[in-house]
Amino acid sequence: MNNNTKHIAILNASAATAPSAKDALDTTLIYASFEQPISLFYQGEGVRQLVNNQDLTTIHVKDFLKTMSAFSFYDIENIYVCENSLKSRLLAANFHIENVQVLTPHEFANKLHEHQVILRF
Amino acid sequence: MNNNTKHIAILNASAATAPSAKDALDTTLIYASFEQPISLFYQGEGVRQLVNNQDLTTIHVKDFLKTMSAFSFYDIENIYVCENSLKSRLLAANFHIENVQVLTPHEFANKLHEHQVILRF
Amino acid sequence: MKTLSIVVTTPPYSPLTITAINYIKSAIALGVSINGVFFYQDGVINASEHHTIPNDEYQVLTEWKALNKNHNIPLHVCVSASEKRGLSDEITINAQQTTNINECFTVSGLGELVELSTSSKRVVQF
Amino acid sequence: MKTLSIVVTTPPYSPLTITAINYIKSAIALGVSINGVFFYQDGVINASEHHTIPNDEYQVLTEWKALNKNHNIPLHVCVSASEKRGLSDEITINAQQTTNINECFTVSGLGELVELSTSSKRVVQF
Amino acid sequence: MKVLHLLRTSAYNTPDLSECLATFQPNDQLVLLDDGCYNLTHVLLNEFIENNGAQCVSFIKDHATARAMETNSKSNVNAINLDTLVNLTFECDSVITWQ
Amino acid sequence: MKVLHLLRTSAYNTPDLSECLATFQPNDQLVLLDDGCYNLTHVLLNEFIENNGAQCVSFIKDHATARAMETNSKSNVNAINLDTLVNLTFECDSVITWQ
Repeated sequence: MNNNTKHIAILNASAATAPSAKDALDTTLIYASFEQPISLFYQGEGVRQLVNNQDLTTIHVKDFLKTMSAFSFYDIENIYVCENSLKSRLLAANFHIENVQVLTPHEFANKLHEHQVILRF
Repeated sequence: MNNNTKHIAILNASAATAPSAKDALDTTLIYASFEQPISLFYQGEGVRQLVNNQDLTTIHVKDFLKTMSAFSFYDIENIYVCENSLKSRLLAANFHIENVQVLTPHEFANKLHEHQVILRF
Repeated sequence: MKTLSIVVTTPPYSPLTITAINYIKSAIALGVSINGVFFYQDGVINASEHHTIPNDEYQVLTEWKALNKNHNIPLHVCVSASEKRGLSDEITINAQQTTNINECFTVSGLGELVELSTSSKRVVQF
Repeated sequence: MKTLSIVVTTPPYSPLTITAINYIKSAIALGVSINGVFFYQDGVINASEHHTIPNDEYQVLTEWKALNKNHNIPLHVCVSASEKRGLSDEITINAQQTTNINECFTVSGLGELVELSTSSKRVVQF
Repeated sequence: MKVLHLLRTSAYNTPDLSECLATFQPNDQLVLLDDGCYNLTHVLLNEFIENNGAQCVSFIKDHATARAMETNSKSNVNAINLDTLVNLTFECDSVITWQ
Repeated sequence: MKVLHLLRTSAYNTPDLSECLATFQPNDQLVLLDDGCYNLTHVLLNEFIENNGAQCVSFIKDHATARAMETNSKSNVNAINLDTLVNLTFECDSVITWQ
């Protein structure tokens, strides 16, 4: 690994039930395990990944959302969610993980612009 | 092949550039070659398949739209397009094939309801 | 007699495919006769002999095999959709003819979809 | 020195993949150094040894091979995404170990994506 | 003829709900399955229910529970299971899957 | 930091354009490629251009021609090729692909 540290953003655009949500999570954990500074952004249907009281086992899908509780272990502390995406879906800021920051679209865009590598799933 | 003839509808929902547009066309031609009464419906982004002056070869994609000129050879005469889908895309009723009937959403729904098997691509 | 054919267009790693399987199981339990399942588009990946799903996840291929073996449901994979995705029952590896499609699946043309459509009371696309 | 890594998530039968290839060719012509291409999600199907595209259509695999051989661009396919889609360099057919991934592609973990991200000036996802 | 509409996507992501409703006729049935359950709180569906009543709309209970949508929704749409969906398949004359 | 936004989908089909514009900042660049060219006549993009000017928006000429969109569009957005896109990639600081 070379020393050129980058600020990485994973922009989550898919509901928890989409295969790409799991792909985004796997990617996040790999960057974190290589000690790259990584931030998570949830926008659009992506905000549904954070919603409390989901139970994917009801549809025979492994509950990979539980893995997100390991974010603090991996020092993933920058977790941002777009307030407008929550509001337009009538979702309360009631999440199954801690330390999620609800941002206005303007703040959300500002934070996103601090990153050199942005992958969207 | 059993004798139980069905009225088949292929509901086209994808632009010409989507792989599913080709899948829809292949399916259409197979039903037609087995002499099943088949109707084509174009709605939403699907209406773009009918737009004149496209040239997929510009993006190195084989121009499968040309095959649609064979519809009359296959006796495919029921070709319907949703007027609202055209209008909301600012598209004129200027098509690269003949005999396309522009229908209001109500007429479009009526026609669709005359079919026993409806596949959407 | 209620007869049904199913078109599956979703890959094995999608929850949408689990829904299709559960729907078929419900139909069987209710006495519906399933004339066949036609795999098209990304649905053909279900037939791959080599796709692997972690042990603690829903085993889609096992379920399809059981539907084929225990309930005699024909599983047709579209030949052209398969070839686009690297699946074939006529591949050559080390000068030997072999297949990478599971034996419970039959490689068929789109004509089979026509046959299923005309022979069944209902066709449901998943 | 302009360095670039590319992430490809679209399958060989999508025009989106042709765009990615043409973008890479433009970059090379402009003197950009391509550190690698990482195939993820449906992008891994590009690496399938057996996927077939009709002769009169754009030959995606041929293009990827040429980029690898003529320009030494490493082509990494994600191992977990591959296995989900039936692609592996460790499959057993008739008691023989074999592969269904084209030899121009390297089976890699997601760690390779991290390496490419940090070693390149820009990462572009297709 | 009576059409059974199966909606499997979220109207926040695709035009499927809107295209489905454009073809809906009075005797038809709409069933929300998979991500279609996210539409339980969508304005388009709620307007439709206000105008047409809730009796022609159902959702798969397990699919909504998995997505924490059952409790989020306030509409009095029918919760059904897959057995009921199979029966609906034969009560209607044809099926359109919006996905 | 200056972001290059690559939009590859039609706003008639996905929320990508709308989510992209929500994150757009004054120095950013937006390039329409592939089905993103369909947005050349979309109301969301045209409102954006009215408010922000056309100089921060481009489209890939071949991709628009293939879709018969070059002639359909009346906006004075820049037609570019992939060489220009490669240059933009390095003139901006990062890239987001909306697809």
